[in-house]
Amino acid sequence: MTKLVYFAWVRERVGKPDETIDLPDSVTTVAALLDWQKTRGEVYAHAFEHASVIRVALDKTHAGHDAALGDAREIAFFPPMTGG
Amino acid sequence: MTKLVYFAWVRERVGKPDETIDLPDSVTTVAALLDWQKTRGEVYAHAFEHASVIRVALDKTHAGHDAALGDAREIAFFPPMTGG
Amino acid sequence: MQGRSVPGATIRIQRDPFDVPAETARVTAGRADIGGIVAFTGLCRDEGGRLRALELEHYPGMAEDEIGRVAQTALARWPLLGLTAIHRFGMIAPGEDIVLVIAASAHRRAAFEAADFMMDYLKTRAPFWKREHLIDGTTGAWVESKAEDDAAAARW
Amino acid sequence: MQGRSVPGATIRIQRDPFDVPAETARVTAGRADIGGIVAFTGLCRDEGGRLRALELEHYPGMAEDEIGRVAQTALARWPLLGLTAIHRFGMIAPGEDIVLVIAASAHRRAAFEAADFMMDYLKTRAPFWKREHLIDGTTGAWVESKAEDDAAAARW
Repeated sequence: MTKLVYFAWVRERVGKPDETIDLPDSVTTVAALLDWQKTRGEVYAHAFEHASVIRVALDKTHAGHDAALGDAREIAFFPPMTGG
Repeated sequence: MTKLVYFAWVRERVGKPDETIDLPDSVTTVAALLDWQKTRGEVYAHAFEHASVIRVALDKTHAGHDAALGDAREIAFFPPMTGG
Repeated sequence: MQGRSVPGATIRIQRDPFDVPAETARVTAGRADIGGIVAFTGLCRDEGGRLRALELEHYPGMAEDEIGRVAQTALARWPLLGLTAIHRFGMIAPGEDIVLVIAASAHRRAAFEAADFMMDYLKTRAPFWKREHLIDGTTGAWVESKAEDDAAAARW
Repeated sequence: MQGRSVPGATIRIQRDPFDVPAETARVTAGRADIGGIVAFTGLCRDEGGRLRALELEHYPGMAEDEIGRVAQTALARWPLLGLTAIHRFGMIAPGEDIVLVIAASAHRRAAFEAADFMMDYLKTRAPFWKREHLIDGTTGAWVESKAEDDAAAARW
């Protein structure tokens, strides 16, 4: 089981702050996970439509789209940061 | 009459904070004034020995050694600044 | 208030306002080897009177971790004698403080550079997102990230 | 305490300590268009315990004028919403403040650059001279100017 968490407009589009699911064995990279999210229905298709701008963190550490998921237990999806 | 003022080690070497004197008509630039100071006795010769490092201000405005004295009423001599 | 332990640094993510003089005093207390302190305070602008409040969402846990990583990089890069980073979340009214970075060193150059670096990296790496709430009662869009912030971070 | 009138800036040369929070509040009071404030404080170091006090000599009148000229340059170069420069003179003990520069702007880059610029120019152009008074009762030599300060000022 993997916890997926969403922030800002990604959270609003998905419609929930987090969910815990089983990822398919075939999904082993961040890029593959973003592609898979798009296949989970209209809501997800919309939320991940512009996947190239979505940032991902694996267990609270920034990860590039080419990164392997490894054994991450919490995967976060969010827009580029605008703090400070 | 022109007021000459001295600061930091220039003041200490000259032995007074200021003096008011008549400058010779031939002294029309900062460089000429620094040379002239050296001729005013041992104390001044020592104070202005390394004239190239001494900074000069004409009426409280920095001036290069090539500047004309113009009608400056107060001329200051001091080492490079070390405030801040 | 949540804290993160980075030796030599104070990192906090909090809803409440912070106290700049108290945070500065914490850095300088009991020492006389500091020659320069740079304190940067980021404030909420009213955007010409349009804005009622900024909403700051953050990723708890990761926000502390990420600012801590940025702080460790700064501590390794400059000879700092003190480093503080505090970032608020929640609803923030115009004129209120949002973020504080304090950097202290024996000499001013390190303090300036470290504070500047911290802010550039906070902007582009700390998981915070801003949304505008307007005077007219509407909620604006999420603030978009700026290319100039990425360019600023790339300087280092 | 002496003041100099530069519209948009507060310039003061004084013997007494200054109050950083009060000076910051003076800059921000009654406005909500400031996005970033950089406050630089320069302090007297104890030089590894050797130092009893720093003596700061200045050129009254010219000090205010020269800092005012530097402030006018900064105001012309960056879109500032507040600018403060306060420099102390006299005997200053280790741990005490010597100089304060505050720069405020809508965005952080202008505030950082203006404060950094002000300090570099204060160091090399404001007529102040430091002499060390040591714990052992002797008076040290006048502090020599540093080539790195001239190099820093030449960046701008």
